[in-house]
Amino acid sequence: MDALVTTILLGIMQGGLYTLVGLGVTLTFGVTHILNFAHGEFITVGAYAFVLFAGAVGAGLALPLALLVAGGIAALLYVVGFRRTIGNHLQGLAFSLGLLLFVEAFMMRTFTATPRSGPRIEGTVALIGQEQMPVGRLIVIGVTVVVVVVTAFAMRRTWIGLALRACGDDEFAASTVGLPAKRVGLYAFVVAGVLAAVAGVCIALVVPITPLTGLAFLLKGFVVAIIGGLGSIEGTFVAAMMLGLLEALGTRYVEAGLTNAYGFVLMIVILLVAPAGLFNRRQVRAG
Amino acid sequence: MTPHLEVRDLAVRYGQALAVRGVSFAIGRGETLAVVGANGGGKSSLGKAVARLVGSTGEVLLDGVAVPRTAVAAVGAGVVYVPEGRMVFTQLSVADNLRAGAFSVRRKHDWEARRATLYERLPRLAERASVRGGLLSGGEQQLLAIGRALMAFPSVLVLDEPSLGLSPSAVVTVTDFLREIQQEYDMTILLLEQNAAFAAKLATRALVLELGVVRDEVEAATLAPVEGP
Amino acid sequence: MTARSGAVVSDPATSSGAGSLLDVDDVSCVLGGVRALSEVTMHIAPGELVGIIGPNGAGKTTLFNVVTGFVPATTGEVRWDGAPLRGGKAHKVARSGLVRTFQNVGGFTGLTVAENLELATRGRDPEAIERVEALLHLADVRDRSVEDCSLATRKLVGIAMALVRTPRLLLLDEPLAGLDDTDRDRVTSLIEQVHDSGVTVCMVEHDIGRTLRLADRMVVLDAGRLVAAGTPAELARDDVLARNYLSS
Amino acid sequence: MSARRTRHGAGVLAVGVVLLVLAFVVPENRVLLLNAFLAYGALVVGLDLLVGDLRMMPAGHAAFFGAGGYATVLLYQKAGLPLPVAGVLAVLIVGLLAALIGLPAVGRSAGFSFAIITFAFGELLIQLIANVPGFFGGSSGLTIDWGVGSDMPFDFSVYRYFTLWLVVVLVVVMLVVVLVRNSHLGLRMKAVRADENGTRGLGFNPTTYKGIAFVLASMLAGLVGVLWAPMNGFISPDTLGVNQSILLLGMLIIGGVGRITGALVGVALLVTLPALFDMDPVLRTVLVGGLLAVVALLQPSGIVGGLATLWTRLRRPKNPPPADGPVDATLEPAGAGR
Amino acid sequence: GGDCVVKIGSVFSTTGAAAAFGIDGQNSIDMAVKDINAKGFTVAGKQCTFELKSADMQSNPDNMARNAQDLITGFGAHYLIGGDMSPAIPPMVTAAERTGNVMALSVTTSMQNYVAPDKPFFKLSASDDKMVNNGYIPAVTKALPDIKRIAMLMNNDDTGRALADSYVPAFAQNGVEVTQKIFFDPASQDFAAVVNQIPRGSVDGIFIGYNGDGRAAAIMDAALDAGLTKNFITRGISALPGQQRADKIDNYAWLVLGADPAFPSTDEVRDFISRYAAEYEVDPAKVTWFPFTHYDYIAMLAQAMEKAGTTDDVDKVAAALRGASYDGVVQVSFDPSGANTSPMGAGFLTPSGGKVVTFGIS
Ligand SMILES: Nc1ncnc2c1ncn2[C@@H]1O[C@H](COP(=O)(O)OP(=O)(O)OP(=O)(O)O)[C@@H](O)[C@H]1O
Ligand SMILES: Nc1ncnc2c1ncn2[C@@H]1O[C@H](COP(=O)(O)OP(=O)(O)OP(=O)(O)O)[C@@H](O)[C@H]1O
Ligand SMILES: [Mg+2]
Ligand SMILES: [Mg+2]
Repeated sequence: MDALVTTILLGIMQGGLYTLVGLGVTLTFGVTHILNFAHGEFITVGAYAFVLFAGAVGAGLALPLALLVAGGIAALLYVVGFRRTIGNHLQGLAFSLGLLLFVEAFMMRTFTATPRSGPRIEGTVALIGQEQMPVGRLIVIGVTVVVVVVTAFAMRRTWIGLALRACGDDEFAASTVGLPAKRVGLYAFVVAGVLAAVAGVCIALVVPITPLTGLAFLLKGFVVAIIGGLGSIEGTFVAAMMLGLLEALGTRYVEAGLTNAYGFVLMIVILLVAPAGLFNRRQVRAG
Repeated sequence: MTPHLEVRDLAVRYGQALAVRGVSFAIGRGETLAVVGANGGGKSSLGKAVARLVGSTGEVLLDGVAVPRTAVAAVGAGVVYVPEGRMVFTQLSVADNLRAGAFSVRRKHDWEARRATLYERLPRLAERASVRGGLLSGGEQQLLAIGRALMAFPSVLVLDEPSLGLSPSAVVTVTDFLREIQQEYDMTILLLEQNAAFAAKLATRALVLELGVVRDEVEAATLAPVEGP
Repeated sequence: MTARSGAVVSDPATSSGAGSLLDVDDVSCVLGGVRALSEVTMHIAPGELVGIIGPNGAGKTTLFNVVTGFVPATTGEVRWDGAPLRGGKAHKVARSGLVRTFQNVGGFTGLTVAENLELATRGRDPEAIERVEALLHLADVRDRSVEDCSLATRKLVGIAMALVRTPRLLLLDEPLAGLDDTDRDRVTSLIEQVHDSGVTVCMVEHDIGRTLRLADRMVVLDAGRLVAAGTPAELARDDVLARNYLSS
Repeated sequence: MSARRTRHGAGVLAVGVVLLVLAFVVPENRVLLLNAFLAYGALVVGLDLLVGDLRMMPAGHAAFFGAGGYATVLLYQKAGLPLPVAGVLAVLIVGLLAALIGLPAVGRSAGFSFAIITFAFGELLIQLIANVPGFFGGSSGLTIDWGVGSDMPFDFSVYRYFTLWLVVVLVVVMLVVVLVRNSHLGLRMKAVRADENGTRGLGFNPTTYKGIAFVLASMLAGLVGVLWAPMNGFISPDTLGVNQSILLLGMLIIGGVGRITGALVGVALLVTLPALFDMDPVLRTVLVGGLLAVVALLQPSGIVGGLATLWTRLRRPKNPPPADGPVDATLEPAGAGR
Repeated sequence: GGDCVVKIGSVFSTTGAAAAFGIDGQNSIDMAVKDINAKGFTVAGKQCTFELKSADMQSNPDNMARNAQDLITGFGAHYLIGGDMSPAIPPMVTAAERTGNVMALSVTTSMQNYVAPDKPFFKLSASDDKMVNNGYIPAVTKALPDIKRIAMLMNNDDTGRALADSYVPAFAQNGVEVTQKIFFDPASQDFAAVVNQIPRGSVDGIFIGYNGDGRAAAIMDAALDAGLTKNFITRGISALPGQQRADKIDNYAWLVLGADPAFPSTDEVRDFISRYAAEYEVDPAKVTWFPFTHYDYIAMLAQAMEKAGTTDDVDKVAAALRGASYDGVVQVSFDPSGANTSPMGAGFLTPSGGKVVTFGIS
């Protein structure tokens, strides 16, 4: 199997991107029980902000600006909208669907469907044999690994992580211990927005982006969040890596025409075996 | 001297229905006041209103100062409600449930010390520290809910039917525990109970709430039924 | 078999045999690493009213969960009406006349009290509904959504839903918890009536006084083990048991 | 309950009569608009069985609509069956598909997973179609050459002829929904929505009821597809896509879940009105999106739900006096209910 | 206004993935209609104007069915033009056929299947077979003699497969071996894993079929990253991806329909681009080749009506279109069977600069 190492690295990179998106999905859903179809727009916004700012002020400054923009928009949307829909998941879903249509049409009108390429990091690194890997993609792998580890640590060990988990568990109980559930939802949205924007920036570094980029990744994010077992960070990570690798290996060695089918097949197979996802430890007892 | 907790003309309304209608009372520091009465009398509504968990009219004063209007701020001010029906965090471990109770506590040292004390007093919880709250038995959950509230260093503890689902031995454990801890932390307790015998064990005075109105105020001791054989 | 307390314990097997309605044979149940039940053996004969008591976390609810198919037994066997039961088919067990209530609040949110009862009877028995409504004084709230009812009312709804289904064996998980004295008396007399009408009843309760008065036979669970079983009088005669489990 | 059923059933039939009259009188250039309303109306009303009654949110409902269309076209065109036979078979095939994919999906998973699994199913169907171009027509879709030049009853155009059938389908769908909702089955579905373990304790298998609703709703969607594909003369994989499914959900939620009128108002608002006013598509998408978002925020029970609340409030004699005033003796104390 | 109004319906994707072409298509027809209406045209003695109604297909061929029906039955159009993606053609043609007396014109590849001497359907560019064999591939192989082995990347759909079937033998005839055909998922965004299938050193160049500029750019980036090749031959893609990567590539070839906005061959083309860009406020550098094709065909349609002496008998107008030619901004023509014979070109970007070579189709 030639190009195996490269293909695996490509799969890991893709898996890293899926993790970032899936984490955001899991996080917002876990805390607010909102199935946010507009989450992908944070990716798009982050990617476009990065590409546009990079053109204006250089890539170094564009990165924090892009994260700021996406995080800010996430906060705004939460405060104006999502906050009010907590407790009624139909309402939250509807609001997010509305946002999705609105933002997408708006982006399409403003930026057109013509793909844009962001700044690219030049150069390749030689791997074993003839294989080589672009530096940009290796950097993306590094960034996603760091971000995922930091997020996982924060969820486990920090005050805010506990707050996020507690509010997702029982909002009323949370308010009895003095936890401002609605504010905690804001943190969840901002964190998810920033994670998505990181993904957006990474995507823009390696492939051209369009206003539809976010939605495509969001759907994968949903898939990995579910395969992993909703609410589980390690589950999301494992599922995302499985999906990324499966797509890369399948595309390379099996059939390139089916890239996007692999994920859905994987999901259906896994859910048949483990209905609640790989790492779901959410249990309820009868009685 | 101003009472520690004072409630004036409190009313709670759900849509068309009034659950609490103009209730007033005062509790001194370190005292336990029981509110007893039949089911649906409005005890829980009263308790939630005091802890600012439902909207209400009238006044709730702590040391003469109005308790802030939001639940979060009320916890910060020291008024903590233990919900009826064991609303523990089902997906968090017992340890995290307790930790979560201390959200309003700034210093790590403080809450860690208190959690250690609680583990000592309630070894049952210590044994189960890493188990998820939702998997505990009913009575264990009740203990956890009380423990969690204590983590917030309350000065007023609003206990909503703590005896619910407790076995006789657990009732003894809980009453003893609450008595000690009340002394130790100098807490004021508002006890909402329909189990009069239990109320009699903890409280000195009791209000009888019926259809949202205070019908009577009695010595708690008179609530206790004559001990059976 | 002897109980750890060394108490006088009637042999659980005495009431077993061909006529037994429910047999729990040497059942253990490990849940999330916790041994919630260990080697429990008990039998319920038709027409009995069995009271199960024991401290919190003793495994009482778990026993119900195993018997009704919500949780599979780790080892041991449960036989319902002579036929072995396996876990996972809770709805089938329920349909065969083994009816239970839940320890937590009853009734389905979004449905009115009347709709809940209609649901429980599968729409077949309006008279039963009227009868139970009258007995539990639920008629006034029949058109109220259960989530707007107080906790006690919801508990009553849960019990009413079990009763209207004409069970063969009725398992009640803490039917009195959360009720005031008036309601406790009402529910107690209702249970008595149901029992008198020929239904076998098994109830978990912490209200020891009322349980002792109601039950033909008592079972004491502690830490997952069956520590004693016998008539209320037998249990009360044993000082250790009485002190540990019966005094309030 | 049965009185309500009769009342609602009569309402549905009345609507059917009005639509039938419309089918004869709308001007030729509005026939397609009416057809779109009828078809989407039937889709959304059927979808409400899942969303309104069970709070299950399929993000792939359009897949069954498309599957119905594809099956019809294939059976008619490739197998040479007469259209009515092809249609009936198609609905059965859709039911089978729904049972195959749906039962594992509804049985065990939470709402979120259900949404995504159904969505994945739709995407897989699209992949299947795209990768077997010889049989399914690939991404270019299939054309159906039925109706060109043949004589229609009442001198109708092909499109107007289909209007009649679509009216029938919509009425059938509405009747099914009314019957289910006002039956004991409907009650059980509501109970499942509230507490699955609880229904198990009552002897009902929640999976069964979710499965029934899912298969039923999917078959209703398939039924619409049976007519839609020949009416259009064409069907392509995009009929099955997630965008279409999202749009269906959007219409339902804007209009208001749990009510037939809600579903129809949603369709009128999102499908009929923009076409009637010939709105710029981008503007329309922006408006639809914005409207959906705003309605979701301000009126979570949808437009019709909001109107209904308003109506009951208006019919009530008076607003209650403020609680801080003297307690009004006429006001019912909360506990008096029992 | 005149005493006769000819209704034209246009269906393009002004939103969605195909919007880059769709917007140009719609704008250029709008411009053509305005320009023609300013003077009017005479049919059977009557002064005629066009009335245009445009619909947005939103890059979803499923909308075409509704759009086309709406334009025909609702608006009353006898002429339908547009369909910027191959799958949109079947529903467009079906709607036209059902109603009868409706002419359909589209530039799209699959329109080829409906062109016949007795049908009012016209493809607005030459058939791929002809232009491949007679023009483009010979021109490319001649201009890039060092490219002997190529890998072909195509969408995994009917059009992609059909195109591969006509391009592979054409390359072979001109001495170029297609070592690998890869059909990829049309929804792919990242092509690194796809190009990984091509062993390094096995090819001199990559052929990219009809994927839109963005897709082509992504494929080129991936191939460059993998160090596969610096030579790219494209079809259905503009000069832009090549221009944007000019410093990283060696050779880039693209197919030119009508004229190329980046390398205008005549003053007419230059004027047209600046007028078009100003009128519709678009960046002249981003104009596609759609405007040339579509603008001229509207005028040609008017010319055919004048010749046929009717505006609403589309069979007669179709007869007049067959064998007709028109000299507008560019040259357009049909042969007597209705097949398109407009001249086309091949564009080349080489280290020494860019050029367009035109060739006729016959
Ligand atoms: N959220 C609510 N909406 C409408 N009515 C409510 C709500 N909560 C409580 N009520 C009603 O208010 C009245 C008082 O309820 P509350 O729960 O305060 O009583 P309680 O004394 O605590 O009863 P219990 O002993 O059963 O817990 C009851 O009639 C109940 O139905
Ligand atoms: N699903 C589960 N997973 C893990 N542990 C469980 C589970 N269900 C029950 N347990 C544990 O098993 C023990 C017995 O629980 P059970 O609910 O049967 O007690 P109980 O006798 O009903 O107590 P109570 O009177 O407090 O309701 C408890 O320690 C509980 O934590
Ligand atoms: Mg209460
Ligand atoms: Mg229990």
